[in-house]
Amino acid sequence: MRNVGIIGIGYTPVFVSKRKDVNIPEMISEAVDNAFANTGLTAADIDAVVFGNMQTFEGVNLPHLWAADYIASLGKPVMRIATGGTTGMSAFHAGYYHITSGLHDVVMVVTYEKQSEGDSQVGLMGIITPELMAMLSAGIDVTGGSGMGAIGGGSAGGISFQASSYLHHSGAGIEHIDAQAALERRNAAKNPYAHLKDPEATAEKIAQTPMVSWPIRFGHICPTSDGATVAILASEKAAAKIADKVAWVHAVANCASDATTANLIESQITDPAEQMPAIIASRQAYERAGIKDPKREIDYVEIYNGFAHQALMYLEKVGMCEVGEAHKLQEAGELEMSGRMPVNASGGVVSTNAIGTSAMNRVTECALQILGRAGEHQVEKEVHKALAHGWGGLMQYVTITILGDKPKKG
Amino acid sequence: MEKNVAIVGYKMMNALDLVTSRERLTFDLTRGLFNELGIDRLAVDTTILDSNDFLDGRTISNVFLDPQAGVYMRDESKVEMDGLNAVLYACMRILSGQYQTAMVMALGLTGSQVSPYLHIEYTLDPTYDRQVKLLNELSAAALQARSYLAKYGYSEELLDGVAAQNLGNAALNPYQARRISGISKDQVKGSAYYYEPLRELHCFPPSDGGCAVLLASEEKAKELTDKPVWIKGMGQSIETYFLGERDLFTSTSTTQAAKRAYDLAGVTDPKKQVAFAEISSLFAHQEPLLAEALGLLDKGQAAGAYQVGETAIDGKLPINPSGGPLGAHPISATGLVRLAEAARQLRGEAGDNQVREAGMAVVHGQDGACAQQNAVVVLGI
Amino acid sequence: MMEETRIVQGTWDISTFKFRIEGVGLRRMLENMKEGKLVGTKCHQCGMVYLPGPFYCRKCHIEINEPAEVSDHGEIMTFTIGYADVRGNPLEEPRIAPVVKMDGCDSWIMGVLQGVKPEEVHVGMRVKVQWAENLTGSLQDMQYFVPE
Amino acid sequence: MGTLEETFFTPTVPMDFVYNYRVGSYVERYLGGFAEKKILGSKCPGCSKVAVPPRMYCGVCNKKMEEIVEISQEGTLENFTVGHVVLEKGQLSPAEKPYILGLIKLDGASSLLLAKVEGVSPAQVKAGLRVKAVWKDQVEGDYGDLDHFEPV
Repeated sequence: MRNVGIIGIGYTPVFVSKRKDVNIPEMISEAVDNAFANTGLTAADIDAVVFGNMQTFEGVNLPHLWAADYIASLGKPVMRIATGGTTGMSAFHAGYYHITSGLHDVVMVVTYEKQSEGDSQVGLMGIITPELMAMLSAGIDVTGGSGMGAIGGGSAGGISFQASSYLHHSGAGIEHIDAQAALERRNAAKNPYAHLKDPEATAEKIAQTPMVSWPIRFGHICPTSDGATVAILASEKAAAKIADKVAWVHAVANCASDATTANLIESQITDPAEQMPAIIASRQAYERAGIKDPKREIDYVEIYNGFAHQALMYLEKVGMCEVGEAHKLQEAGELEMSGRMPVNASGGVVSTNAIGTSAMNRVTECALQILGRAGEHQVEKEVHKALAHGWGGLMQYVTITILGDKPKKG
Repeated sequence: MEKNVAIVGYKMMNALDLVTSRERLTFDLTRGLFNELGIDRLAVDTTILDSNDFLDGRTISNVFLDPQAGVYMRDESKVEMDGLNAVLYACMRILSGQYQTAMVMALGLTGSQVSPYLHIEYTLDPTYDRQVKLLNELSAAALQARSYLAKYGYSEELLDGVAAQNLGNAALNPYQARRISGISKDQVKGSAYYYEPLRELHCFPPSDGGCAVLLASEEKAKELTDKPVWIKGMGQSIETYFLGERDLFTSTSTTQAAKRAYDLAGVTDPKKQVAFAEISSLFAHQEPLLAEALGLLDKGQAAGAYQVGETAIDGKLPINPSGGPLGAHPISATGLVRLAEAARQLRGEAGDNQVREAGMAVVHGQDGACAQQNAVVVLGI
Repeated sequence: MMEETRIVQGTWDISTFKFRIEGVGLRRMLENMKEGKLVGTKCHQCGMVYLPGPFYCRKCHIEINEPAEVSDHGEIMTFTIGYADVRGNPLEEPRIAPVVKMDGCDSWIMGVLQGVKPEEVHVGMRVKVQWAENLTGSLQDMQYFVPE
Repeated sequence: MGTLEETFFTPTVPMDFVYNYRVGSYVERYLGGFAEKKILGSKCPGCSKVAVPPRMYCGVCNKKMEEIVEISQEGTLENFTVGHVVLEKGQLSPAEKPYILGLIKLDGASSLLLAKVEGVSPAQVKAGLRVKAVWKDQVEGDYGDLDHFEPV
């Protein structure tokens, strides 16, 4: 297969809760401009564009159509990808296949979300609204007071079931979730593109935030952000001509199971903390990348954690440590930027969440670490290989990308 | 293209109302396809789903379609645009060498569950067009139609002729939704105006439908079928969103997409080399307009070509022998249905719609008001 | 940051949608609940029992429609304790919401647990259904889970 | 499979989902022009095209259009359609009476502006007609200020 590398990255100047000064395509164009400014490339260098976001979050159908003039796409192939929370990485994977297919050499992947324009609770409830209405007619109590199928956990319900099951099976405690949130908000303070930053964050401070639905506290939950991210990918041949430093893609993989929710139409058969898709996709990615011992060979990990416990849970699922070990590594300081297994030096999704970009930023952040361009949030150890993880859908869909500092051999 | 990718099977369903849910339609299409091929879900290496969250009335609408499509603990992604684009992506995945088989499934329940006109409505610029409330799918198409007629001095009779031919073809086709027996030009002309010059029967009908297609590498295709249909070329392009800056009488992006597809397929003279076409013309005027943009008709010669039956099922270059989207337009699936209809012709399975010579086919899909974005696939046997 | 610009509105006209939601499994369960029974759907190929059940088996990818009665006793697989209602307003009493796998069944259902303090609930805890006095074929017939 | 009623629940959702869009500085300036009964466009530094309404990017040149220019309120009807229906929330219904929508090339603009055309009957309207802007009596700096166009 052809080698593919990331040759350029562009973010909007900030990721914040409300961009009041720009409309949707204007905001996206800032990231495109920055990707060009960072690489010296121009629209003429781009063969094709891949575009991703979650359209019900800001209420524009097929927004690449409206944005076409703003993303250097006129006259070019444009592919729109949408897979929920993983959209950003799914779009990145589509960019990868545009090049590995042999059809294109330089592809720009554009992802964004302007969540302030919609109501993210409506967006998320929209996943199941029609089914919920059907269950209402069968007597379900949406206030969660009584009866089967009651929505017990409120808005963080499904996630709290996952966190609760994870704590039970791993032996970790709620204090580890607090500590993880604090660690990432501190990291975020060093990342100019992060949204919620707190250089003074501590587990104790997070533990002061109100309990939403045990074991999930307010301080464990991601914000909703406005922002856009662009990555430019190139074939090895094209990269040699137009890029100075490249983060190489060694493998991509993804896997879907069934939606883990108390949906009485479909019936749930999966533990939301089992995350078999993460196990399957990561093992497939290791095989494709020729990685035999991920714990030794992977230097850096970006986990998609809309909720703080997920950094710990997914580290175990992707095989970076044994089940029940992640919180012990955390206690030993190994997950810090100075540690042996640094995770989410960017601050993670728990600090910044413009949904369409969130899984993409896991990849671009891995790339920045490999390129040594992460600035203040560059980890202490040398990063040769990194793993980016994304999850989406109703906790049932996982994407994995593995990057390296050299082209993949063979 | 560097490697060969084949269509090894297809399954499609269309009706004004399919009396189904999207979950059941997904299951029926994919299970039906697997049964016909004698395989199970594990034989599919990767699946590209294609539906639209706004039309499905759900956020992340693929979430609840994975298991019905057989994607339980399997590889899947989702394209959210016309289904022909999902074929391009599935094809890229096979071309990369990572996968041997790829299924594409698309559906739209835009007959029974949601108004199809909302689709374009929601694509419009919410900071201008959706506030001014003048532009919609039908008014935009009407402006395109008049621009096209005026450019070449055609009369509205051309629209009646194109519609009557398509609806006549659709009436013969069991896979179509709107089947009006004995349809005539006069009947088309007798239907009410929506926006002049477009009348009801010049426009696609609100309809339900879906389609599943299995693609395979050359090696795998030989195991799965003795009637492979080969993907020879593919291309895509987009033009500006702003209608006031487009040449509405043609489709620049279709021409660009076709050039990419023709270059890969080695097509240098489409009028000679292409045997027939399945075009996503949602309105009568779009069929000759797009056929011109695809290089299948000479510019300005459409009226004569339709008059003499050049584009009819038994004509020199049949266009939409299936009846096209005037027979069914399940939004998201329409371009994929065109691909399946073309495969049906190339496999000699098209019954009353069968064209005489089915050598090389052009398939087209579109997105956006007045076909802002277009995809083209070239098929051969 | 430059100056603030105005807001204009748009809608997703979800009220105009005519949804069709699969109802065979749920309707069968409701019908049987009138008699205080829990009836799910079994895959005739792999034996997986879903409650109430979709019309197909995820693993086998075949259509299924075989009724299968399951116990009204089961085990807590995971749980949460809610401190706020769905609108975010604080609750007077914390509410325990377990997800339970009923005996003889492979799928999980969510409900409300009563008769235990929040600190006593744990994964693996055995519970049973507290049925309503008058059974009407509604999801409300199964009022609560209580410890076995 | 049984009948529709036996097989499916057919729930309705009792509300529409609402979005709040920021218009950005270009539309803001366009509407600001309306408050002074002016029509503004943006000029591309690459191809010199003038787009109405103004916007940030010229997709052809991939350049930012930073110059805002005032456009004439008179122009030529280039293309039109006569509407016999109205579409509201995706539902088609007959219009009270036929109405004209025109694509108008304002003098000094490169793009066509879509607007209502009144003061000429649908049977008489022809491309090439010279038209001028008609404002609402009380302009508010909002979309509805530019009410329609009529023959010069």
